[in-house]
Amino acid sequence: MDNLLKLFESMLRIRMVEEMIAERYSEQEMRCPTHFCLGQEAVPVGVSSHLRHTDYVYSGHRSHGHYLAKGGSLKAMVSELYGKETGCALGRGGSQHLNDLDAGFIASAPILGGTIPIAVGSVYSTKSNVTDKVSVVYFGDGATEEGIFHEALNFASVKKLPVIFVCENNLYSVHSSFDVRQPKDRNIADIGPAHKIPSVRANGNDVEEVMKIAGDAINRARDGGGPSLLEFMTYRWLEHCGPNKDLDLSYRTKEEMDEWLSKCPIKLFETKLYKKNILNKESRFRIEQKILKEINSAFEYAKKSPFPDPQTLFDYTYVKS
Amino acid sequence: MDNLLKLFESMLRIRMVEEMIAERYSEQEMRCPTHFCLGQEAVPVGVSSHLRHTDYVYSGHRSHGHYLAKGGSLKAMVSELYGKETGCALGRGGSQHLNDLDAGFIASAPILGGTIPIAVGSVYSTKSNVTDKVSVVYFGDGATEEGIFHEALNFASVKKLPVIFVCENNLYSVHSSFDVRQPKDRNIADIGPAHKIPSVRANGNDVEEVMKIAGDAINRARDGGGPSLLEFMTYRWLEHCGPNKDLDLSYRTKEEMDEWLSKCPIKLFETKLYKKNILNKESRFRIEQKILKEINSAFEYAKKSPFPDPQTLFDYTYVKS
Amino acid sequence: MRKIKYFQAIHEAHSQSMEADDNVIILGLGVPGPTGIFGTTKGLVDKFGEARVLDMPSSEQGMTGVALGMTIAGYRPVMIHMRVDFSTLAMDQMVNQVAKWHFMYGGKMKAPMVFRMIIGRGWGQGPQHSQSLQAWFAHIPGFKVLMPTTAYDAKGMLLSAIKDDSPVIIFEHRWLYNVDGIVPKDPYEVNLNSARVLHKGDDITIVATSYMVLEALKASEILSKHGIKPEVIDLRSIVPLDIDTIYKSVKKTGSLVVADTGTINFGISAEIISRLMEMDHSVLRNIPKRIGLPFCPSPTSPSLAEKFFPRANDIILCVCDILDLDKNILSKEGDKEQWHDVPDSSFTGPY
Amino acid sequence: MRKIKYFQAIHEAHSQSMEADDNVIILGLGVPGPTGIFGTTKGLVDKFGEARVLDMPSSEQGMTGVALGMTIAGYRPVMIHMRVDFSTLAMDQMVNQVAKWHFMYGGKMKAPMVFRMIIGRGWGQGPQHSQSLQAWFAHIPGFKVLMPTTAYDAKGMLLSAIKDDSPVIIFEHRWLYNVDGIVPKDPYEVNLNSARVLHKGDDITIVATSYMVLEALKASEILSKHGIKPEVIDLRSIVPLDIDTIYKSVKKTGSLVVADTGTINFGISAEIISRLMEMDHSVLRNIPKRIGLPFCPSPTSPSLAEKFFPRANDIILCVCDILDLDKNILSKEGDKEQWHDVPDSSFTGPY
Ligand SMILES: Cc1ncc(C[n+]2csc(CCOP(=O)(O)OP(=O)(O)O)c2C)c(N)n1
Ligand SMILES: Cc1ncc(C[n+]2csc(CCOP(=O)(O)OP(=O)(O)O)c2C)c(N)n1
Ligand SMILES: [Mg+2]
Ligand SMILES: [Mg+2]
Repeated sequence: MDNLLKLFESMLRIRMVEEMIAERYSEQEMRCPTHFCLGQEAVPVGVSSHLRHTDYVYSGHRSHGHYLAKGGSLKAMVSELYGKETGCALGRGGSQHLNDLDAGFIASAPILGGTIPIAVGSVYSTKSNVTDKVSVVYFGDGATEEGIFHEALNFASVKKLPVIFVCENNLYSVHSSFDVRQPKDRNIADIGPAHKIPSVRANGNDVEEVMKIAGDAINRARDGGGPSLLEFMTYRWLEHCGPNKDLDLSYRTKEEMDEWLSKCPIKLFETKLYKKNILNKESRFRIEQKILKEINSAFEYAKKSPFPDPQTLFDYTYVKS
Repeated sequence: MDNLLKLFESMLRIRMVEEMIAERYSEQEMRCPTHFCLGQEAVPVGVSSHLRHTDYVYSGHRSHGHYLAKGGSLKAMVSELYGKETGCALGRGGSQHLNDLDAGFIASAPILGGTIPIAVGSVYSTKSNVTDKVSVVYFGDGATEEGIFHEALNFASVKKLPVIFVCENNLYSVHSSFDVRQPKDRNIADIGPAHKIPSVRANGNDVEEVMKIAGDAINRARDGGGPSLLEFMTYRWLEHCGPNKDLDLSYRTKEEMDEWLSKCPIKLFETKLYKKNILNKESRFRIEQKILKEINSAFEYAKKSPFPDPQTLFDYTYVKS
Repeated sequence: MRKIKYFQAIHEAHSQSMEADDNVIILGLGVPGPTGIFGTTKGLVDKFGEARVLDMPSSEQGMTGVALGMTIAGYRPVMIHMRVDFSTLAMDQMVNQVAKWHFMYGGKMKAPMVFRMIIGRGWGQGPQHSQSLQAWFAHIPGFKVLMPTTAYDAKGMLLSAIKDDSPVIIFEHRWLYNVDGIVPKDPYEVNLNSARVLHKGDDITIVATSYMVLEALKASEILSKHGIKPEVIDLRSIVPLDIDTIYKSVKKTGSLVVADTGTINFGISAEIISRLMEMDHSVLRNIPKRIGLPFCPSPTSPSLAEKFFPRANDIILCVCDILDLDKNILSKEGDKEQWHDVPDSSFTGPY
Repeated sequence: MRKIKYFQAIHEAHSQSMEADDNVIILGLGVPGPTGIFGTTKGLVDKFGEARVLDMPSSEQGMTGVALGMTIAGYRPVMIHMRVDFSTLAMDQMVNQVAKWHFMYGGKMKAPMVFRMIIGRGWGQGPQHSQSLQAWFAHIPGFKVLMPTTAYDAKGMLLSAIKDDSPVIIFEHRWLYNVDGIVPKDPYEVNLNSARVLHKGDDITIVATSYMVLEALKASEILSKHGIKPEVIDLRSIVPLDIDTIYKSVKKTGSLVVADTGTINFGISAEIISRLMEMDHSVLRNIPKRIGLPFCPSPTSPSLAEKFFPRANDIILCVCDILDLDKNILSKEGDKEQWHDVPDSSFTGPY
């Protein structure tokens, strides 16, 4: 399949998975806090297009897209949301604790900034011939306010580790706008150079732009060029946590929302693909049907999977020797 | 007295106090970890030349010079080192916990970076007409590796608070050289712009240069221009903690030490003053004698002061209501 | 006798303390925002302005230091962590600076600060979002540590805490926010050093904290129906600890269950039992029992969480064990509900 | 029977573990430096290189995360904090990530890490540099917490800890570094779950941790001269806690003193007493006593520190109280020394 088509399919798949979760969330059977990434699909897809199974990916609370784009198992993710034994974290973690080692998706965790240094350490090597494995860590604009982010950048730079720091700047941290938290006119990308790390700010809703910029950074990392910091501007469509719209909270305006809705990363790319004759209504429909089938079967699988046996509560507190 | 002469006297006083502490330290009666600032006298003196009693100063573990330059009581400091009731922290804190509210020296504390955000918060105001009080916080190059430093810069910038962040970069953190801790070619001053904070790197052994640069920053802060980050290059002559030389540890070279000894901030300035006929051997001698007298009387006072009564151990755990 | 909800009581305390003293300020991520920390700070920004009802960056460590700095400028900051777990990022500032601030400068500095920390349970909050670390703060000299259960105490203790010149940590349980209680409209203070006997009884003493008090009351109701009369004590404050009230009760009943929201091991119940022993090693006529979180991280799946978080039945079970009673007393009500991870059916998650 | 010092025993464990397994690495500020963490890591960098004996920035939080990340690359990092107080900056990573790492991904991840934390006392270390926070780590499910007292255990426990697939925290007391002990040259492991009876006796049980074990032995010697036979138990590991060994002893003696290096309130001694009560509420025939740091920050002045840090005499005093003995037993030796803030006269401060 055409590479661009793959990008499209990957974005659409994330979109459709999120929509299905949102639809079923109100059934109150996925009983864990869930942060949706609708509107932000282009970043992980663009980045992942350069990643191998053996590369590492890390994320925070809003991690579904990062996990799926890296090839994390959909069944295991949906099962995890349902708190089932077949979940990727055996039901222990929920939406905010995804993990698929086969896919190289190592860990997501909700404490802000928490996985950033972990991503850095995981590509440390005591051998002089550094592996060409790269490590990608996604985080939001809010997470960059945590000191640990700066500590991680500093060490990655000292050791020139192959880490790509990917900030999805969606302008908000929960309901707090950027300017009450950070200097109004600062780019998060500006923080890179302070640590001698090459940085770029770019449009996070244009999957091709993301792909290009991420590709440069990833290739440089593989070549021993060290870390990069990428800031992608994007926008969250739904409420901070949960499946609903939230314009009624009026911490952001309808105009702003409409503007960003019109910059839908999938629609933008779709239009391009139509124009280039890479996609048409019919092939799009086929892709959609294929994805839908996969999603339905994942949900079915998750719903009929058993809950963890309460007797296993203490398992994994300590490693059994 | 001539302003330049005052600077000289202030530097010489710090030097002589430190030398006396170093001399008497081996008597084992000042029983607390003590970090000497010999070789680094120009920074606090240059900065303090612009400060009023009502301005605030904060510091870390190596704080004698900062305290004395701001006008902190010598008697209270020496008594504190001796663990006496008459100490500035009533013997509770020791060398690393200086405080003289009358002089506007608010607090030093040894946890790296710990006082940086405190300095920031102390000039926050809920009134629209911001006070023209400024807050200065001193810290070393090592402390800038703590995330809290970056968090404090960010908030100070968001609120445009009148804080001067003063980094004394002496190239080492204990025995670890800069390049194992931070990107080799980074200036700490580079971190300012990432937070939209004006920054300068300068020679920390030239008291006039320090004075000029600090003056600009302090005046801007008073005028509502917000925070500044100043990085002053300097060098510690003695061991990290304690009164001895430490070339035997060979984490730094004799060449490096000699080079910096030749850049002695006091000698450099003294030579200038001689040339300008502001100082001569005789007036220098008089200044020295005056200082020595003050120091001797401070030590006498401290030594004959009583220890805190053990019965008061629990005092100040909670504020008595 | 006006009844309002726990979260409203907190809101009222905030509002009244800010009216009474211009130096009181509140800060925390989302404090001035549209949901206002579960309603407890909602709208305050309109009344008191953005300078006193402050949003902040997600910089828990740095902002704790900033708040401590504000006390130097004369302010009395109330800092809010939406989950106590987030305070682990601020532990250096809290423990090394705030707690010791008065002591380490020989009484010359003061840190009149309040930290509101929200604890919770259930609905998949999971390992990083459902800890209950009161034992940590209680272990550090310098802090007062409160756990108000009733709306009355939520208001009165917050008002007392804000007036206190020492740093005070208040733990609020998410499942208490919607519970009603009688709350006087005028400002009032609550003594920060007294446990409260909520229910008199001679057979066994149940000491509980925060939300576990409600479970203890449920257990007590069921036990009462079967002729067992527990004495239920709402601990209210962990530091200082009102051991005398507990001792008096245990002296009478000879039996003790302590039910806390935190991890049992090395938790606050151990301190209570030890203090009793130090006062009188023979005060217990039966073995004591501790109820709290078992020794594993908090699981997300409801099937595991149900076993992880203790409820009234667990208290009843302990009482039966201690007093050697027939376990048929156990309430069957709980079993009728499909999910055990919500306080009541109005709760639709996740926060 | 070779005798070496405690710090040398640690050094040997480091060296042998790194020889045996290429994936073992050490990191911490100054680890490869000229003084090498009180000699415990000195020279290792020459043998194993800078990539395995790592200096680091003063970024305790971030570097803990980095070290956790290293486990993903297959390494087994040993992280060193020159003072436990510095770990408060890393509390989020330690508690929210490291401790829960295995659990929160359903067993798919492991965190085979060791944290060496140095505790101490005296010589004006003061409020921010003399805490002893074992109770905190013991309260968090996921950690093993060790406090080796002897050189033998210092080596064996470090070797065991490095081989363990769960995160292990080791507290080392500064005043133990120069104490000699019999230490086999070959590598060996120590069971991480057993308290050790160091001195048999029938009259009272003294359970102690780390440096307080030495004080307990001193006390025991003096008491023995007066016909009192204490049983001295070196706790060695806080989590897991070997309560059976303690119970057996207390069952015999009926009396208990627990002497810990940490703050008494809400500390580890409370857990020990509570567990005994839960096993057998009448095992104590006298009130138990807890020895540790009183409830205030650590003062710097020697006059206050002398009262703050407990010594053998405080243990003797407690034993006299419990057993209703004449306090003339008290050792007068201590009083001959001018300063009480050093382990012995060779110590010339400050660290
Ligand atoms: C240390 C910490 N503090 C606070 C929170 C609560 N919290 C969860 S998500 C979030 C918003 C983060 O914003 P951002 O990083 O921009 O990510 P976004 O939600 O916008 O994707 C906050 C504050 C947390 N999880 N961890
Ligand atoms: C959080 C923390 N980590 C480690 C230490 C130990 N420590 C004390 S001073 C020091 C060196 C700091 O170097 P720098 O900031 O450059 O100051 P300098 O000593 O060079 O003046 C270190 C690491 C500490 N005090 N606090
Ligand atoms: Mg965001
Ligand atoms: Mg330095």
